[in-house]
Amino acid sequence: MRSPAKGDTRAAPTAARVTRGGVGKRFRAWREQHAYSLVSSLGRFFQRPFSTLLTVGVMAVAMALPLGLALALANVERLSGSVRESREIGVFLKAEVDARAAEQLAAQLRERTDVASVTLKTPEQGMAEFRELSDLAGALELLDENPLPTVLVVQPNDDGAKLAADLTTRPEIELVQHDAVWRQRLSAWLGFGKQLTLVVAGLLSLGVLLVVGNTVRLEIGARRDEIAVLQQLGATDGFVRRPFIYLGAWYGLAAGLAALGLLAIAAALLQPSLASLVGSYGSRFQFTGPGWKWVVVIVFTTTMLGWLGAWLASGHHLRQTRPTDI
Amino acid sequence: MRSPAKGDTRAAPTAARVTRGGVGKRFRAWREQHAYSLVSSLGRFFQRPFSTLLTVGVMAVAMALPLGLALALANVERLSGSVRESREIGVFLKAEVDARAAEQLAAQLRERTDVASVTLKTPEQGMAEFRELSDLAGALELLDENPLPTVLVVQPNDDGAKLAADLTTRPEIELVQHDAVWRQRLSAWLGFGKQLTLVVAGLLSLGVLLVVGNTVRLEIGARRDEIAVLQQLGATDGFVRRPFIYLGAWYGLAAGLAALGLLAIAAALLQPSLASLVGSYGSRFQFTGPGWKWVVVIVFTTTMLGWLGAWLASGHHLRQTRPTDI
Amino acid sequence: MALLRFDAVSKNYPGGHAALTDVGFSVDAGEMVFITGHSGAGKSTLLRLIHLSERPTRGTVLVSDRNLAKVRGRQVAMHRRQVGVVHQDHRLILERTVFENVALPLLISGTPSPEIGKRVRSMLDKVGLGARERARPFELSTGEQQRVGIARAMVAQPLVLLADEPTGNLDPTLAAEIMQLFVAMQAQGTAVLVASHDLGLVRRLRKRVLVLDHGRLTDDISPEDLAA
Amino acid sequence: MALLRFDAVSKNYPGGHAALTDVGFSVDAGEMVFITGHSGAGKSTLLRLIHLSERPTRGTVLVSDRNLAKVRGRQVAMHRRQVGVVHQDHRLILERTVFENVALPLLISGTPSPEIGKRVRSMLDKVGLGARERARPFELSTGEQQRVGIARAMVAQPLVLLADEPTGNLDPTLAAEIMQLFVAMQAQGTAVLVASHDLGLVRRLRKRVLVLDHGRLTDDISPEDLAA
Ligand SMILES: Nc1ncnc2c1ncn2[C@@H]1O[C@H](COP(=O)(O)OP(=O)(O)OP(=O)(O)O)[C@@H](O)[C@H]1O
Ligand SMILES: Nc1ncnc2c1ncn2[C@@H]1O[C@H](COP(=O)(O)OP(=O)(O)OP(=O)(O)O)[C@@H](O)[C@H]1O
Ligand SMILES: [Mg+2]
Ligand SMILES: [Mg+2]
Repeated sequence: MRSPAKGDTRAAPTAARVTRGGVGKRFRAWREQHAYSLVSSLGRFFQRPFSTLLTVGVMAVAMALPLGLALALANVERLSGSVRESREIGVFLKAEVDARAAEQLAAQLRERTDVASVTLKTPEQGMAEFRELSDLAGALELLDENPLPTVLVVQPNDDGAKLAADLTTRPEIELVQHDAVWRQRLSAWLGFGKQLTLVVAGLLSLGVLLVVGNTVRLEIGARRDEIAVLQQLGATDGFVRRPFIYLGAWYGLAAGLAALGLLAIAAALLQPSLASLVGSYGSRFQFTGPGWKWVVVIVFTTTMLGWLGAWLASGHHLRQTRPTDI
Repeated sequence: MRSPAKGDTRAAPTAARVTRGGVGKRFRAWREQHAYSLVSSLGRFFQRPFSTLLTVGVMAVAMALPLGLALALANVERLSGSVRESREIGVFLKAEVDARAAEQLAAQLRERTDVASVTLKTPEQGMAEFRELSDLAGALELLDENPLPTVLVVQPNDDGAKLAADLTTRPEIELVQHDAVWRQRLSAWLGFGKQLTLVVAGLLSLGVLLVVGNTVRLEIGARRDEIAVLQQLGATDGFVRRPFIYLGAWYGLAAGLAALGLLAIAAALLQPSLASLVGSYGSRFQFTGPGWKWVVVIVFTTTMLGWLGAWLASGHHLRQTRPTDI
Repeated sequence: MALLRFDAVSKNYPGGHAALTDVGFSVDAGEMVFITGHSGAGKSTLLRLIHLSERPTRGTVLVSDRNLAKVRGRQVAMHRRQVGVVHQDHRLILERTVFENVALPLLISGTPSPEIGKRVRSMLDKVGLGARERARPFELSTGEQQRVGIARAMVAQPLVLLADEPTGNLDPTLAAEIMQLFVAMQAQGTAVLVASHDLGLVRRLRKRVLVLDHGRLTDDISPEDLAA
Repeated sequence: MALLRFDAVSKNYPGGHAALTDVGFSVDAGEMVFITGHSGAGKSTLLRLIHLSERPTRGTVLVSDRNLAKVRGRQVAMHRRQVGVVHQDHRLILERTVFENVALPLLISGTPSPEIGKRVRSMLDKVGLGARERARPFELSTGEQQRVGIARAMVAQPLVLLADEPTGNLDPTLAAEIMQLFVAMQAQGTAVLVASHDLGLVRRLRKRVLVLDHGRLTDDISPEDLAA
């Protein structure tokens, strides 16, 4: 460090000034080193657009799939959750109750605070529903008259236990039914779907990890001469590592954005058939994409993943290339 | 080429011998060059086990997923195909037909050459089936007696048109039903599943392509000095390329085997829940893994894929590093 | 008859640098020529043109009366097999042993392996590395690496031998020995071109000398002139 | 007081090769020493021990009275910043410009960028490459690359300067100029160790000479003896 110019000695005690200048200088140098690594790694990133595209593509595909699965799973969970938690109550009216009386009962129930909604199913609607479900529906249509009663599907606000008990006492009600076999069946299928999703997501997470690690490893391999030179010039591990870690973060960032883009494309491709399918069930289920919060979380996570992969891979390389430090 | 030894001139005309020797020599040299590349690329493959494992892992995961999807798709297709093509005929018997008469009718029908199989569903079985499908089943159970008739599910050998016409004339039969709404619904869902599978498989195939290309590209990048030396010594493109192409093929082979291994693991993990699910539908649907023929095809395909990826990537590199051949 | 001929050759690098300007000379089979000149004079560039590592901007280079401008594609590889090169920076393959490095030109040209073994070993003996054939290049001193590069350039008995500062890393005794190997190659009919700064060596050997100065051929001294 | 001291140092490479055997000498600050010897004598190995690219098998190396055997981990990097090295094979980073290559030691030690610019440009002027700071190493002739390596070794004004055959690729005039730069470094208090085959150069400069022969220090000639 050069000593301060003579004329400055009046301003402050020399030692203090030098130290302060020293710390400031040191911080500036540190900042400059970081800025240099950041910019030069970005330069590397864009230097060979073709290979960068390849690498980012691999990472993006590997990331898009678990994200897409997670998204699908979240939607299905939401659906099944609403179905399972709703604890709908099926209220079967006596055969002698006519349509008008049924409407009145429905209106009464809607007044109650513990009732969220009431749907009325006429015997004709019930028959139509059967027809969609089984060949056997034909058998019912053979009967002289529709054997199905009018049904109220009641959606309670709470667990519905008290409501169900109240309803059982009503004279016009034949039967109150809480849970049904087909719901258990749906639960089983959803459980299987979830398990399948976990297995596939596990495989793909492994894939992401491998891709990030492998990419940075090979990137380092391609620049091992440069690393050797820096080490010989007295660069610390941090200095050697920094550009790679920044590069990994850039890759992660780009891959995260690209993965979101891929998801959007996939969603657009699936939209038509999904819409027609969902439309046939009414508008009760709506597929939702990730919100802004999730987009930020995803991009942040992939950036961190790139960072971490680069950190691990560069650490591995540094440990291997330090023969004199045993 | 050295001239043949003096003592040999008697054996055959000199020119012919020299030529023959020349061709033999040339072939031997060619074979030696190939053997050298094959073995040295295998050496490279095992030289750094950690990074080889990483690369093969990435490729295997990327390959396992489309393979798994294709397998699942094939199974679902098989299932849906059997359901849709079967053109089952639902035969509803009159209410007065008792169980024994129904059995007799079923036995009669089984005798016919145009009938593949006949399944008898008693009213109780019909009720149980309803119970699984809808909340409304509760309503049917309220009736004093089971309103459902006995049903014969007949599987025709041909399109079933003549059979259906014959059956309609029988006195004990109330109704003959050919197609039903729920089948159209199943078709719609299967169509959606197929489309989804295609989108995901498309994404993953892109991933496989990118991984293979990227891996070989980076491998080449790490050895560009060696390539430059070989080119300067007058090696042809084929000679320079060969070890990389063999290396790509080794990678593809290992990745194919590893992908099959991953599939086996995934299948083992999913087996319990799949078995319980399928079990509840009876044993009509059995999940089948790939047969031996398929294993061979898969391994061959992945090997070829590695070969092709290496061929493309090395071609790209060679075109770029030939500044004097413009 | 000239084995090698330069006709009014110029070479400008993309940066706008004129590395060679209007150079013309010819070399016969079995002739040995030194190329001297200051650092950056264009010596390496001149050799690169013969080896087709670079193409001239203007003028023609002929080898065995064949215009190198017409040598393209696969023919470049075939041409290079006739030219042995000793690089200033060795260019050995670090992953391969000394033996394998020297064997490369023979392997490339499809020589059967028993003959490869014989020729490589005799070549390594000549450069004094017979005992180290299983070593890897990074286990060698710079001078030893240089000698491996020389062995590789000579093993296939090329038509033309180009040597760029082949003795820069060798001690004077070893340098003289290597030069004797070049002279032996020359005696077998190879045209030998050696770029060198080592004026002492150049003077001692009494061979023809081409002097480059900022890319121009300023002098062409025959052995007789040198003796005078 | 000795800046650098070797005490009965031996170095055997894994292959069983004894590159140095029982070498002992010391060098003061501001002293310049030539190391000569045949190819493979152990010159580069000796320099590598000072730079901690290798560790001795036996014996101790001291720099500023500090035993290098105790310099480990992060301290190795700090030690290397005090040692400038000119490699026989340049070791430039091909992706970076001449300016960036020379700036590296300053960047690593955290020098502020205005000062980096000033010092790098003045250093490049000294080696005669002021006009080519934006070139990439592969656009330079070997001698020019060599000079970039020399500039990089000297730019951070190290305590010890190690040069392995620094003038092997330079013409005699340029070699003499570069040697003058080394002498100037020496005058500033740097200990300069130069491995070289160029006996003419060694004799002309009249500095102390260490002679290695098959890994043994066979001679230690002081400048006075050389003059005689
Ligand atoms: N990494 C290594 N592994 C094994 N042997 C080595 C290694 N490095 C050098 N050697 C051997 O040690 C001996 C001394 O090598 P060194 O590089 O020190 O010689 P040198 O005096 O610099 O020679 P030159 O003038 O040719 O550069 C040589 O015989 C060399 O083959
Ligand atoms: N690829 C390149 N791009 C741009 N300029 C180049 C390139 N290669 C060489 N040059 C320039 O051309 C000139 C001649 O270079 P060349 O390598 O032929 O010199 P040389 O005589 O071999 O020098 P040396 O003795 O230092 O090896 C030099 O000024 C060099 O900077
Ligand atoms: Mg040169
Ligand atoms: Mg050396």
